[in-house]
Amino acid sequence: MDLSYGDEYEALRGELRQFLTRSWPLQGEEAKLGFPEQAALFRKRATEAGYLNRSIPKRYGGSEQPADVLTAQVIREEFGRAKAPGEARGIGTMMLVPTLLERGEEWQKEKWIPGSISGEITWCQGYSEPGSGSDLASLKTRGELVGDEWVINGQKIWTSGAQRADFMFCLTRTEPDAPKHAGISYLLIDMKQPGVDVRPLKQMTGGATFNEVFLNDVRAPADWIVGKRGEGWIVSRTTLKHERNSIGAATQTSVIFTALVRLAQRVEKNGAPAIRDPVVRQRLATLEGYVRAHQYSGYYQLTRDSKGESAGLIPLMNKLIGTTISQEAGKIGYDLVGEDALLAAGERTLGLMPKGNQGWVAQFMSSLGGSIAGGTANIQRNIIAERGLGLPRDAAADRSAGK
Amino acid sequence: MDLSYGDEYEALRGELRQFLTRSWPLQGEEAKLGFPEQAALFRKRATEAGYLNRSIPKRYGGSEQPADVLTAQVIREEFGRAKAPGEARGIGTMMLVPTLLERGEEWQKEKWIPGSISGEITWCQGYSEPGSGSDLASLKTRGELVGDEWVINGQKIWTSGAQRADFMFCLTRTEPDAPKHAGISYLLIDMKQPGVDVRPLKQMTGGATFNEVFLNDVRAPADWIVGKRGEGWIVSRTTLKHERNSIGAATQTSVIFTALVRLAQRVEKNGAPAIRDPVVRQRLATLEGYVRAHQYSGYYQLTRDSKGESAGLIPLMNKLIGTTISQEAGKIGYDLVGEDALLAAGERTLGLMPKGNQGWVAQFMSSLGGSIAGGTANIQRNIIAERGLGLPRDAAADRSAGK
Amino acid sequence: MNFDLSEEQLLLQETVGQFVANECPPTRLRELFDADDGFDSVLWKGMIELGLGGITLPDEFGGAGLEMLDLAVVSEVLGHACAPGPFVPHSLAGLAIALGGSDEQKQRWLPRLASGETLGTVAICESGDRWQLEEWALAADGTLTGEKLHVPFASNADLLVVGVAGGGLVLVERDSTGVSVEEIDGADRTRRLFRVTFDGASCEPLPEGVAAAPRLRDAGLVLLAADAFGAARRLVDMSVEYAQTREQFGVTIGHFQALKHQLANMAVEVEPCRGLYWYAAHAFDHVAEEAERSAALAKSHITDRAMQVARDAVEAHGGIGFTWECDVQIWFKRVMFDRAFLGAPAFHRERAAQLAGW
Amino acid sequence: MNFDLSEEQLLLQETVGQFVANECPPTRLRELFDADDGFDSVLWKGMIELGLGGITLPDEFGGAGLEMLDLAVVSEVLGHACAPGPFVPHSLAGLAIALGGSDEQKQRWLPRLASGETLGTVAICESGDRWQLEEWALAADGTLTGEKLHVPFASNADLLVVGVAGGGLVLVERDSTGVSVEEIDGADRTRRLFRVTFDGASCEPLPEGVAAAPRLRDAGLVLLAADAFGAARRLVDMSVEYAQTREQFGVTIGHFQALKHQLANMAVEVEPCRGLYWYAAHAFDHVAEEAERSAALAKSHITDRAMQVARDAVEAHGGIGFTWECDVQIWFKRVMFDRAFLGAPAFHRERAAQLAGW
Repeated sequence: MDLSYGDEYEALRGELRQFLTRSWPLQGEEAKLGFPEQAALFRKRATEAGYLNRSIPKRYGGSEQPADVLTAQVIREEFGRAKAPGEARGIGTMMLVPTLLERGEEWQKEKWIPGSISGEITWCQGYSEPGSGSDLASLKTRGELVGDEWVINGQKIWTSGAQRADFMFCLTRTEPDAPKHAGISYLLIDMKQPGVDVRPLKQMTGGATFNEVFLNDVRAPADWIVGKRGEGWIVSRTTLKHERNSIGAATQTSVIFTALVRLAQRVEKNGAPAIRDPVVRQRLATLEGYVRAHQYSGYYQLTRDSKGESAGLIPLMNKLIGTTISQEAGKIGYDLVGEDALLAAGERTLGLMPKGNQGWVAQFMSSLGGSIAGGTANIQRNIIAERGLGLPRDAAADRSAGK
Repeated sequence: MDLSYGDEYEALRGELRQFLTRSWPLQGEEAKLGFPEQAALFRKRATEAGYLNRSIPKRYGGSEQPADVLTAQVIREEFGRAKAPGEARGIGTMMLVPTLLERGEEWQKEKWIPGSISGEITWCQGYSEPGSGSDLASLKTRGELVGDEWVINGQKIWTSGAQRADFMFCLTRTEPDAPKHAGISYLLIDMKQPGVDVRPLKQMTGGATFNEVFLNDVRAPADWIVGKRGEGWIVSRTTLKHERNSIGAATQTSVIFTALVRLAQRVEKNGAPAIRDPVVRQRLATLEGYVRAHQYSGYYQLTRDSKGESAGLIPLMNKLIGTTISQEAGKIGYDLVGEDALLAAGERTLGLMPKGNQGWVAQFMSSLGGSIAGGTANIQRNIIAERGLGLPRDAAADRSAGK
Repeated sequence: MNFDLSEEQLLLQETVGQFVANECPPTRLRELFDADDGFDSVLWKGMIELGLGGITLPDEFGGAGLEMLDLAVVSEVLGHACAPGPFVPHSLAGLAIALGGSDEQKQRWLPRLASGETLGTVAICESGDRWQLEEWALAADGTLTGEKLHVPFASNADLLVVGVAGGGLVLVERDSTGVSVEEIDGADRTRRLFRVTFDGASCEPLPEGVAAAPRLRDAGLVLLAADAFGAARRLVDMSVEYAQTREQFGVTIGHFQALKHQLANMAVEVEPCRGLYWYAAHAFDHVAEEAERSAALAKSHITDRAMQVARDAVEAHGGIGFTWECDVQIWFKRVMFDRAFLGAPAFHRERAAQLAGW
Repeated sequence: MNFDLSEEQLLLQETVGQFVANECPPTRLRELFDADDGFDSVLWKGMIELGLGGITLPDEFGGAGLEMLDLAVVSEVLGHACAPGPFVPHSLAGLAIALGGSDEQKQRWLPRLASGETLGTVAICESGDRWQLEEWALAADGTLTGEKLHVPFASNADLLVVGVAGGGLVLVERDSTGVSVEEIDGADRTRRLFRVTFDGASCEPLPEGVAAAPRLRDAGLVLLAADAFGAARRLVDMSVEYAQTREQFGVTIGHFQALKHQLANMAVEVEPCRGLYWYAAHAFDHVAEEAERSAALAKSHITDRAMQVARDAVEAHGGIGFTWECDVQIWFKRVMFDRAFLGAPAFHRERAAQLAGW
C-alpha cells in the first residue's frame, strides 16, 4: 500500500507544475480577454502539451496519449491546485464525444469533436421523456424521414443546459413498427431552429437546473444519425474505455463532510458550538465512517483501474453510497441551522458546497435528487443485486432487454 | 374521547372485583392443590359466572355471553390485577377451538372443546414445513386414507409446545393430484402414539421454544378431519369474529419500554446513570414516540372494534410496529449493558421482560424473531401494501391464490 | 373506553375538509403558493364563517367553547389539504388572551378574534432558535424595542401576542407606531413568515401571561403535530396514487415490490401517529400532569416521522417529485414548517426526558 | 497511488484462507462452537506453522517482521472463516512485548510467541466496561491482586499481558501462584473468555508499557475491525446464497425485489469498509498522526455495520436463520465480540471526535 503516486508520477507532477506556472493565468494582452476566450486558448496549449483530451486522436483536436488513470488523476490534481481550466465539462464531452469516437462517421467526428472538446460547441442530451424514466426504451418522440430530412416531434425532459446548447443528441423513435428497443435512432439536432421550445423546469429548491424541451416539426439532415436506423438504443449504451474519474464522487462527499463539520463549529447549540453536543458528535463521526469508506473505495477503484483490474462491487455502488452520504449530510446540516430550517432553499448548485444556512436547506432538499437523477436508487439496487450479487433479474426488468 | 370505560363497565369492574376477592386465590383445602388443579377449578367457576370463555356455547363448556370487546378488556384487566388465571392460553384455544366452532362436526365439538378451554387438553399446530414457510400451501406432509385410518408421513417445523401437546391440528396433503391449495386436508392427530417424534429446535439464544415434529406412519381415524377432504386450506383460513385482544401487543411493547428505562437508570455511563447521557435520552424519547403511538393505536382499535367499525390500516400494522419497537428496544438495551454485550443470551422467554443484562442480550437476538415468526416482515409489508393501500398484488403472490 | 373522535368531531372534520376541498383545491393552492401575497382573505373569511376563528374560545365571547382536541382535528384537516392561512397562529393568539388576559382584554379582543374582525398572530421566536418562554429576551418596559422572527402573517395581522423577557406575554397592535414588518424568505409559502421590528412600540401585558405562555406553547405543539399528521397522510396517499397510475415497463410502478414496501413503510410510520396528537390534545384539557410531556412527544415524533415521509414521497414520485410543479414539494415544505416552528424534535425530546425525571 | 494489497498480502490471505477452509470447515467449526473446550490445539498449531504467531514480530526474534496491514489482512480471513482461536490476543501480546518490553523480555518471550511454544493473551478489561488504559485500576505493586474480565483463552494461555493502573503493562505467567481463571458465559464461542483473578500473583512490568499500551489498543481496534469486515462479507455471501437456493412460490426467493434490495443494501454497507481497516492498519505503521483516530473510526464503523448486517442476515434466512443449527448465528456472535471487545462503537466515535479537536 502506497498512497503516494510513485516516482514516475511525481516527475510528471513536477513537469505539470512548471507548465502551469508558465501557462496559467494568461499574461499580458491575453489576460485582457474574456474568461471563455482565455480558457479556450489555455486548453489548446494544454492539449498540445499532452495534458488534456488525452483519449482523443490528434486529428480531432485531442492530444492522443496512452490511457493511464493515474496520469489523468495527477493532471486533475495539479490543474485543480493551479485553478486552471480542465477539459471542457458537460454532457458533450462526457457522452457525445466518446459515442462519436466509437460509432460516428468520419465526417461526423471531424465536424463535431474538435469544437466540443474546445468548449466552442455545447450539447444537451435528449433521452428521458415525461412518460419514460426508468423505462427509457418506451420513449415516444417520433422521427420521420421526409425527403432528406428527419422531422422530429415529441417532448424531452430533464435536459440540462438546453438553453445554452447548440445541439442535442436525441433518442428518437424512427421505426414505429419495430420492437421497443429496436425502433430507436440516435439523431443529432440543431437546437437553434424554430420548433425547439426550451422551458426551464423549476426544482423544489427554486432553482432550475433542468428543462423540458418540446420538439415541434424540428428538422435534422438525413445523415445526422449516429449508427444505423433502429440502432439508437445500442449506440446510446456504448461504453467507452476512456479515463474515468473514479474518485470524483468520493472527493465530493469529503468536501460536503468538511463543510458540515465547519457548520457544526460555527453554529451554537445550548450556548456552545454545536460540535460540542454529544448527539452531534456521534452523528458526525458516524457519517465520517461512511465518508472515509467511500473515499478509500475511490482510491481502491483508481488503483484497480490503473492495473486494468476490477474493483468488484465498488463501481456499481458509488452512486448509491454518494447519495446516502449526501442525504445524511443534508439532514444533519438541516438540523444544525436552528430556526433557519424555516427558510427557503438558498444557493446550492449541484456539486458545490452549501453556502450559509440556506445552502444547507438546499442541501437537505437537493440531496434527494441523488435518489432520482440518472437512475433511481431502486434501479441502482437492482443493478447491485443482479450484476453485483448475481441474483435473478426482475420479471419487469426482463421486459426491458436493453437495461 | 374518554379513556375511562364508562359507568356500565365500571359497574362490571366492581362486580368483578367482588367475584375475584371471593374466588382467588383459593382458600382452605383447595389452596393445597397443585397450581394446574387450582387453575382448572377457578376457571370453571369464572366461566359459570360468565367471565371466561364467553364466546363458547354452554354446551361445550363456555359461558355463552354476548360478544363485547370492552367487557372482555375489563375482565382481562381485573383478572390481571388480581393475578387470577385467565382463559387457558395456547394455540388450542386461539386457533383450534374457533375453527371447530365454525367448521367442526357436532361430535368433534363435544369431544374436544370442553377439555381445550379448561386446559385439560393441549394442542400444537402442524402447519409450517422446512420447505414451506411463506409459501405454506406448498406443504408436502402426506395423508393417505388406508381403510378407516389416515396414515400420515412428513415433517413439521416451528411447532411450539409439541412435547406437551395431546393433539396436533395438521395441514396434510391428501389429494396429491389436486391443485396446490385444493389438495390439503385439516386433520387432527393424537400426539401420544408411536411414529410421532418431537425434536426441540434450539434457537440462536440457546433456548428452545420451537420443535420439529417428524411424522412416520402416524395414524388418525378417518373422521378426525375438520371440513371435507381438500378443504383444509380454507378451514385453516377461517377467520372468526371472536373477542380479540387488540391492545395486547401494545401493552407488551409498553412493558419492554418501561424495562428499558429502568435499565438505563440502573447502569452507568461515564460515571453517571446512563439515562443522563444525551444520546441515550434521545434514543429513549424517540422510541417512546413509537411506543405511545402503538399504545394509542391499540386503544383506537379497541374502540372501533367495540363499535363494530374498522380501525383502518392499524390492525394490519400491529405486528410490524410491535416488531420494530421490540428490535429497537433490544438494540438500545444491548448498547446499555456495557461489556456484558460479550455474554451469551440469558433468560428471555418470548413475551416476558428481559431479566438482567443477559436478558437484554437475549432481547437483542430474540427481537429478530418478530421479523420472522408468523409471517415475515416482508410478508407483512406485502399485506399492508396490497390489502391496506390497494396496491397491485405481486406476481409471485398471485401464484398462491389462498394468501 | 372511547379512544376515538366524537360524531361532532368527525362532522367538523368533514365540514372543514369539504370546505377546503372546494375553496382551495390544488390549483388554487398552487396560485397562492406562488403568489407574492400569500394571504387569501376570501379563504380565511370562509374559515371564519365556519367558526374556525374561535373554536376553543368561551361561548360568552363568541367562541364555540370547545376543546383542544376539536381545534386539533381541524388542524389535521388543514394540514391534509395544506390550506394556506393563519389558522394556527390566530388560534394561539385567541387562546393566549383567553388564558392570560384580563376580563377587559378578553371582552375587547376575543369576540373580534372569534368573528375574524381581528386577525391575531403570535411573535414568539428570537434569533438563535429561541422559541421557549425561558429564552425570550425582548424586554417589555411599557414599550417594546427589539425584534421577533418568524411571525406568521404579521403583515396581515391586526394583533400580535408577543412573548417577552420573564416568560410573559404582551399585546401589540400591528398598526401602532414603532411596529414594522418585513417578509422572510420562508420555505412554506402557505404560512408566510415575517420579521417584526419594534421601535418603542406600545404594548399591553396580559396579566396572567406568565401562566398562559406554557399553555400557548403546548397548544402550539399539539396543533403543529396535528397539521403534520394531516400533511403526512396526504403525502402517503399522493405517493400511493402515483404508484397506481404511473406506468413503466408496461405496468404501473405499484407492481414493483421494492416500491410497495417503501410505501407500506411510509404508511406504517404515519398511521399510528393519530393517537399521539389526540391524546396530547385530550391531556391539554383533561390530564394536567401529562399535558406538557404529551405535547412535546407528539410534536417531536409526528413532525420527525412526517418529514421523513415527505422525503420518501419525493423519491416515490421519481424525477417529477423533485420539481416545483409537483404538489409534493408544497406538502414537504408544510412539514418543514411544522417541524421547525416552536423548536426542533430533538429539543422537545430532551424536554420530554427532563419532564419524565430521566 | 497504490491503494491495494500487495501480491504477497493477497497470497498470505489465500494461504490462510485455504488452510482454514481445509482445517476448519463449517462442520468442524460447529463442533468447536458447541464443545465444552473451545480451544483447538491442532488448528492453532497449524496456524503457527503458517507463521501466524509472529507476523509483526521482528525477524531477529523469529517473527516475520511484517506490518500491521499484513496482520490485519489475516484477521479479515479468519473473521471470514469464523476461525476459532486466540489469533488476535496472541498477536496483541506479542506486539505489546515487542513495543514495550526490555531486550531481555523480548529475547525471552518473542521467539516463544512466534514459534507458538508460548500462547499469549491480553487482560485489559475491568468491570464497568473499562477497557481503556486510562481506566485501568488494577494496581501492580510488585504483585497483582484483583481481577480482569474477558480475557480470551486465559485457560489455555501461558503468558498474560495485563493492563495496570497508570496505563502500564505487566507480564504474568498463567501458571504462577495466585492466578486463577474461570470461564465466562460468552456469546462468541469461537473466542472463549475468562475471568482472571490475581491473588498476590507475581508480575513483571514492561519498561515501556505506558508507551506500548495505546499502540496495543490501536492494534486491537484494527484487528477487530478487520475480523468484523471478514465476518460481514461472509454473512452477505451466505444470505445471497440462501436467496439463490431457497424456493418459495415456485421460484428462488432471490427473485423477490424486496429481498434483492435488502441484500443489495447489506452489500453496500459492507463492501466499502475494506479501505477503512486497510488505511487504519497502514496508518499504524506509516502515518503516526492519523493512526489513533483511523483505528477508532475503523473499529466503530465496521463493527456497527457488521452487526446490523448480521441482524439482516438472520432475517434474510427466515425462520432457519433464527436457529442454533444455522451457521448465521455463529458469525452473528463473532461480530458481537468484535463490536464489544475493547469498547463499543459509540465510545470510539466520541474518542474520534476528541482526537479531531471537535
